[in-house]
Amino acid sequence: MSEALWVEKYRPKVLEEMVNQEEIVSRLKQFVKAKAVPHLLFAGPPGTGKTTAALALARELYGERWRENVLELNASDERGIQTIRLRVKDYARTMALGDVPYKLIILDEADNMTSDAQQALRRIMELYSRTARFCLIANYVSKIIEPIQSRCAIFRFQPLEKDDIIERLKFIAEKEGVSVTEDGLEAIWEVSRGDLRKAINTLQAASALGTVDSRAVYRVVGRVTPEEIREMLLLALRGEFIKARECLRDLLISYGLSGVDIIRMIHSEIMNPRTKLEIPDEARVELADIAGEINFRMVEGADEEIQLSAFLAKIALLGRKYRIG
Amino acid sequence: MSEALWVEKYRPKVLEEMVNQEEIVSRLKQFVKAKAVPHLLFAGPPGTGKTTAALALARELYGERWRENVLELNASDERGIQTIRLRVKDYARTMALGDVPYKLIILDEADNMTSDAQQALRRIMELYSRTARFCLIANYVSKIIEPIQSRCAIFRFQPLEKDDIIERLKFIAEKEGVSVTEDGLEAIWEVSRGDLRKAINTLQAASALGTVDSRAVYRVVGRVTPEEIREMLLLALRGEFIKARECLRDLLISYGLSGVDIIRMIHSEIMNPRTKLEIPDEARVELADIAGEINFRMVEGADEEIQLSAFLAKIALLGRKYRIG
Amino acid sequence: MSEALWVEKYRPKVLEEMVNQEEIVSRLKQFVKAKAVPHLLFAGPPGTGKTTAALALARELYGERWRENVLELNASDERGIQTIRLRVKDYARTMALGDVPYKLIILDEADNMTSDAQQALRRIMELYSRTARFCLIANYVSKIIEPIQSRCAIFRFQPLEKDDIIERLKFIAEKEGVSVTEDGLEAIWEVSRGDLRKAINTLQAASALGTVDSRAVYRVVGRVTPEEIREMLLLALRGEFIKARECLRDLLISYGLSGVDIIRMIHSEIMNPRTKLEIPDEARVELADIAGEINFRMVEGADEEIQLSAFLAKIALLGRKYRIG
Amino acid sequence: MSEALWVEKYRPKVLEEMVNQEEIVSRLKQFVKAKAVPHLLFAGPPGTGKTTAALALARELYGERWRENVLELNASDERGIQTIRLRVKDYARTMALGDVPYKLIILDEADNMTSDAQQALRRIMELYSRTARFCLIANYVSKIIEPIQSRCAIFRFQPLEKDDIIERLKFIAEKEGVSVTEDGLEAIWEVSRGDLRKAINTLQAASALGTVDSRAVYRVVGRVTPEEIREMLLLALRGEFIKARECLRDLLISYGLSGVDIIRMIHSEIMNPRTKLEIPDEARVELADIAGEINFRMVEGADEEIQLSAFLAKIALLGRKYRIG
Amino acid sequence: MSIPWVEKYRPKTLKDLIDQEEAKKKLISWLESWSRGKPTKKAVLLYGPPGSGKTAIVHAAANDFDLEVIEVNASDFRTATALERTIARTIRERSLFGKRGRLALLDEVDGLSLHQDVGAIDAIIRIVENSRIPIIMTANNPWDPRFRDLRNISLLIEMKKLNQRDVITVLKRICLKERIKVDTNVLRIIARRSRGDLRAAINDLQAIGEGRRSIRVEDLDVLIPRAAQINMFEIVRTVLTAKTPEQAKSVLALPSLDYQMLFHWINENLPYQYSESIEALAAAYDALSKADMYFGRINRTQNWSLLPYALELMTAGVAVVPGKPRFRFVKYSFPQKLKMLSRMRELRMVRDSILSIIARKCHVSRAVANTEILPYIKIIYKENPEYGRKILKWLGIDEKRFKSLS
Repeated sequence: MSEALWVEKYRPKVLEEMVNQEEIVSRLKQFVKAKAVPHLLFAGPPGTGKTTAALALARELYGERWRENVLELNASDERGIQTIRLRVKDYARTMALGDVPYKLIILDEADNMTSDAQQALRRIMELYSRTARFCLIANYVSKIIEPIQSRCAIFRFQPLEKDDIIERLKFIAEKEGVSVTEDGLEAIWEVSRGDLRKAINTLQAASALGTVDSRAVYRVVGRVTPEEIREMLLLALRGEFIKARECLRDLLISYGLSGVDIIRMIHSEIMNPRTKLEIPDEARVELADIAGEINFRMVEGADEEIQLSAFLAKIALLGRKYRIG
Repeated sequence: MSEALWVEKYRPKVLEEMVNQEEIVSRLKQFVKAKAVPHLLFAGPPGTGKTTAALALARELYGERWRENVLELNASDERGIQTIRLRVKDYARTMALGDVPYKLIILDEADNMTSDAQQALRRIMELYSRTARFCLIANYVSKIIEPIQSRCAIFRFQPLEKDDIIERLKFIAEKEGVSVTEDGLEAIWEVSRGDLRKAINTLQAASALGTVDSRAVYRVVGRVTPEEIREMLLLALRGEFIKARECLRDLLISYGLSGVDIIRMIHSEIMNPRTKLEIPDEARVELADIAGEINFRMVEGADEEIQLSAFLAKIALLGRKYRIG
Repeated sequence: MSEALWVEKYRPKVLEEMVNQEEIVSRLKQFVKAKAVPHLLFAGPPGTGKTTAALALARELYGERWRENVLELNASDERGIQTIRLRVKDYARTMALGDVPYKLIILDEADNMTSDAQQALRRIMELYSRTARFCLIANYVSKIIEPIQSRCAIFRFQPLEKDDIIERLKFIAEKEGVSVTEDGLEAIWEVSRGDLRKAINTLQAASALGTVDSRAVYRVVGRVTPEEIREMLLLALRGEFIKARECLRDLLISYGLSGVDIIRMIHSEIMNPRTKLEIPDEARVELADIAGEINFRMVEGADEEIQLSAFLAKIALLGRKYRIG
Repeated sequence: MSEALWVEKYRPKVLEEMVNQEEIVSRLKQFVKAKAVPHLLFAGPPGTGKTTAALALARELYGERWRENVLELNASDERGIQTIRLRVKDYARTMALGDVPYKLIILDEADNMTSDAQQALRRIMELYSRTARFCLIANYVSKIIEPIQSRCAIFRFQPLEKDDIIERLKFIAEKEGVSVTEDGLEAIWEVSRGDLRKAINTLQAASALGTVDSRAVYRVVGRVTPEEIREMLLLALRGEFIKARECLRDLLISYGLSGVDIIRMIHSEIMNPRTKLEIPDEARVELADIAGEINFRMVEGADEEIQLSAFLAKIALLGRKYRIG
Repeated sequence: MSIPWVEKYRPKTLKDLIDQEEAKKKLISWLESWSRGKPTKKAVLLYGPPGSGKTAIVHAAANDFDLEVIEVNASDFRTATALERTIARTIRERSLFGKRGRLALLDEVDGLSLHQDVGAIDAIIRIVENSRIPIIMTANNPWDPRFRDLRNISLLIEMKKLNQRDVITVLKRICLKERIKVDTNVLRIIARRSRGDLRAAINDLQAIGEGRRSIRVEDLDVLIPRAAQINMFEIVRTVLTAKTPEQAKSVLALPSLDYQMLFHWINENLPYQYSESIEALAAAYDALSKADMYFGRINRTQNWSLLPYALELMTAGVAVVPGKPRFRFVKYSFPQKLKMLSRMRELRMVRDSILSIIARKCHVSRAVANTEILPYIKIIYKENPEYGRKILKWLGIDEKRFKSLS
């Protein structure tokens, strides 16, 4: 197994290689062919290939000299718009090298910028429109201010399908000589959903423990197994409040999880259509409602232990109402 | 279809051309005629023609030489009052060119200034009242401090009527050779309400996909169609909680929406008097209450997945209460 | 109608002319007579004549030479600790011109000074009491640090009586040749309460629209009339939620109000004992809490539309709880 | 029995001595050997040796001169990130003494920092990366922002196993000449779980009472929580609000407990199976639920006493419902 | 002729200064110890509420002891360098005026600006250490944590609030000199409103007396009583026994009402008035708790538009609750919390210093030291004092301070 980060090692170098974003790829290739790239806005959930696409585009556009013609910035990194302004200014001042008359500026996490900063960005985009093209990368289009949206060609990246992800994982595992079980792949899919980067990272981390099975996967992502969560929930529902609380403490301590993590896991257990948690749908609904309330309180800074106990208490009240256990 | 931004291309050049703000236009024309312009405050929602009116006024006032006599500042651009002070000072120092004895300073988004900055602005307005007139543009009058309000003639811009907007859109579509369907126009109105700028931008963006019908419109604004929202709401109301959750997840992923976006759409579906969602008014009331709570939690940074589940859960509880489905 | 600000034009120049603050005027006149002025703190709500009194006192004290002997610093001037230690101290230290052996330093809006700056002032008031007297002007005594309070005679400016204000308005209207109706005067009183400055400003602004009647008044102050608010509240309380929502939307648009504005107006209407809403006291108190919650959410950046619907929804739920309508 | 606190006296001085964290120890020793230490993040529950490991690492790295090369900070004690920045700046400015070219900065309780402060911290880490290495200590990895995580080598500390803890306790007891019974050791394990610090503290306190048997241990544990907590709960449940409030004030003032401390103690009192509180399980559950709500309000509010008084009032209601006392 | 009366009637010698016998005695004996050359502390920290005569006593004493006063106050720049330039130089120089000596007055140290007067406290400490002349500092509130080091190097002398009788005595004396006829009632009201602040009382007297030959009670109407001189007992009663939201809210219209003070008062007395109904008590506390949430939000966001809601909830919200007990007369008390403020501060300081020692020694935060370590030490000390003492010694904690914790 190699030392490098697999996400980097197996990042597609050319547009063609990208996993399952055919429509996007074909539109981008047309730009390359015409050497006419507008400002771009790549939007979509994490791990769907936005950055990969931007880099591949750069490579195809500039060929060998791509590094000299591309500036990569991370919007949430750079302290404020001032830095961006300066760096872009410095960069866009000089002429592009080669036969494409403009440089490419890739701005990651653009939706993390305040709207004031985005306003300023928009001015910058206008100011340097002759010598530079921007490729903005964001999770949500709606968090990009309209004037920028209307200046960009927008590309929406979809989360990858289960099959595509599993196929890619198998490909990498084979190349790296890692043995993976079917339930290991299932588990990786379960924890990463359509996020390919997360999937690959999990594969790499789990492979350090030996064969990649579901246990190894849950271990490396620091996630409690669904069984443990179910057990605790059932104890609380049956009114065995104090025992449920002990159980919760064990989870918190032995897995080193934060309260928000636990709530998230409980939530995904409640929401899992294939869960083995046998409770009436009505109870499930109310559980989801309570989880929302407690999650909010924690976000506001309330004490995690107290809130988790309150959560279990509410579950116990629920259990009584639906006569569970 | 031309390349330029249509909002700019079709921005009225003279007051007369403005869409449906007769009263305002007639008052402004009197100022122009008398060459006596007081300080002005243009207030109203986005896309109702405030900036257009300011620029048209400038053109009519100064004629050919309007560019030399007008300074356009954007409050959210220029960081802080210091810059404004300096630029205004520099600018107002020199004499106006032509037969109008003062220059015009257009200050956009004036309600984004802090009240301290506004206090300073007020001094500037007094200091240069001989050589300059200010035209402040704001969304809300109430965010402009009183001493400034009382020094300005206030003009309130109303959102445009449906007919006016649709007529304008048809005019542009024809000029640009774009084909638009009736339901496409309806949909543009639906997403832009009285905001003409947004309407035109949407038209331009949707026209890139071919004929502008409602599907294209909802597609470019990244908005779920009302039918899809209704379907999900009904599932939740009928207690098919897990299915509703899956449905929601699909919407989020395939449209690349954020949680706040989807809440907003659900809200506008609930509030739409012409909606086909058949639920008692009492239930509608509670839904609105819940949407407010969940929207707030998300703004505070709570987990979107959990909060959306909680939202659906509350809807399901509501469905049970009112025996829907 | 003259162009100047009427509040300035009609500001009394001598103590005698002041509107209805006889007691204070007679006390100040005695100071003038004895040429013995203590340090003063004028406290009271806006528009009750505090600044007018300070300036009139200065004029009567120094006669022609008043400008040379008075230093006026107001909120828009720099009044940090630096200024106090340098500028104010220097001024207080030098000899007065003319036959009054001390100068007068007027600090407007002294309750907006930082406590650092106030601290720096304390000892100056004592050390240079031979060459300078201070007149501090404040809305709230409690924002003046105790050691300064202790060094001043504090005069209480009462809000003006309705009759006094109306009489003054009539006087000005006549001078300016403006026609005012009785209900126009009533409305100005309603929106300005004891604040004469606001009353005059309102008169001036409304007069720009023609005859000053109540519609014109509410229009220029951008305030919804109490009737309109009541109507909307009643609709909501009776459960006619969608209608109430439409009504609210109209108010927002036609008055150009922000969400927070309207919440604040509704709140003050609810708590107004003269309002004709027939709801139990407990419900009114609950409404205050609801208004506060929604206001807070908006301040935190939650969506205005959604929150306003939630507000009406909560009112409707309240109506249901207390069986109103 | 020695005079020192045993937790300090028996804190391992070298990595080798650490109780049962072999994997962590071996990785750290490699860093020491190569004199190449990256930024570190030690995460895990309390009492698992995080601080011990950091200090031992420092000793092995710098030898005799370790004190001069190590800066220990506690994020919860320092007033904000500014102070931290200053202290780090002052410290990192001077060259490291000895043959390791950088200093070590240990930042304990790093997960108590807001995410804004953590962003600033990350910058500090970058700024001084030549001259300083950071060792961050936290309970939860997930509360450390990702950009910091990705700059650190992460070490997860597991709670200690029962055998390890008991062995360590026996070792100390023998050294100190304290007699301990088997059930005493059991009891200590029971109350401390994987927290070695708590275990040793309990051992030392119990030994002050004589032989360490389970009675002595539970006596100590019962008194770690002030008696006033139980008394306050009982008084409140009996409706003796004013007396309960006296207790509360005592806890806040004389014990210097924070509001969250008090709720946490109430909690463990409610949850403790051995508690002397005779209340039905249902009441216990409801109490936990209310505690959650109050904890939330405390976070939002300004005055802990008010919130806790409101809590006591609610408890009194509960007492009446379940006819307690 | 135009000197303010507070200046005109400022005491010239200690003899003229009314009351404050204890402060006078302490100050005299400290100044005498200087003339013997052996002061125990080089500085005095003179503290007390505004108008209790802090500056006056210093000037009077300087006069009696024939000392020249070098003064630095809040109107001077007081950065470390500025202090170095002014005071630090003069404390080493000889007097120019041939007087016997000098006295440095660092007036209003509570007016030190955090931003402008950088390094001032450390500079003052250095100055005191190097001084060869007496140094007196004044402050209204010496308990601010940032003055901890100043307190340690100084002799603390308290100036008490004057009682009403003394204030009246002084006012009478002035009226006599100014030839104003005045009813004792008027003086009593002025004295009561001044709350022991003599300067305020004299200012009020001048404000209504200047140029008059006689004063009536009505003449006082133009003046605003200084902050919080309203009778809180009455206000709280109005709120707690109100029948409508308007009655309860009416107190908010009072000029210069200190709503934070009112909040404490309501919290203190609510349980007494509502003791008969747990339901009403819980509902009222719920309202208080909500009001407190608004206060917290205002503190955090500095959005003062939320204030009206907080004020309404703490008045109307508390007054209008279900199951409210019928009116009965209940004796109210001053908020315990405020009464105990200084004791709480001392306790907190002691606790903090002990926790800091433990925190340093055991590599934990003070909060963890308080809940995870201190309780065990307490148990050991209680059960086995001898052993406990040894541990305290090992930690370096003073036993007396430790015992004062509880």
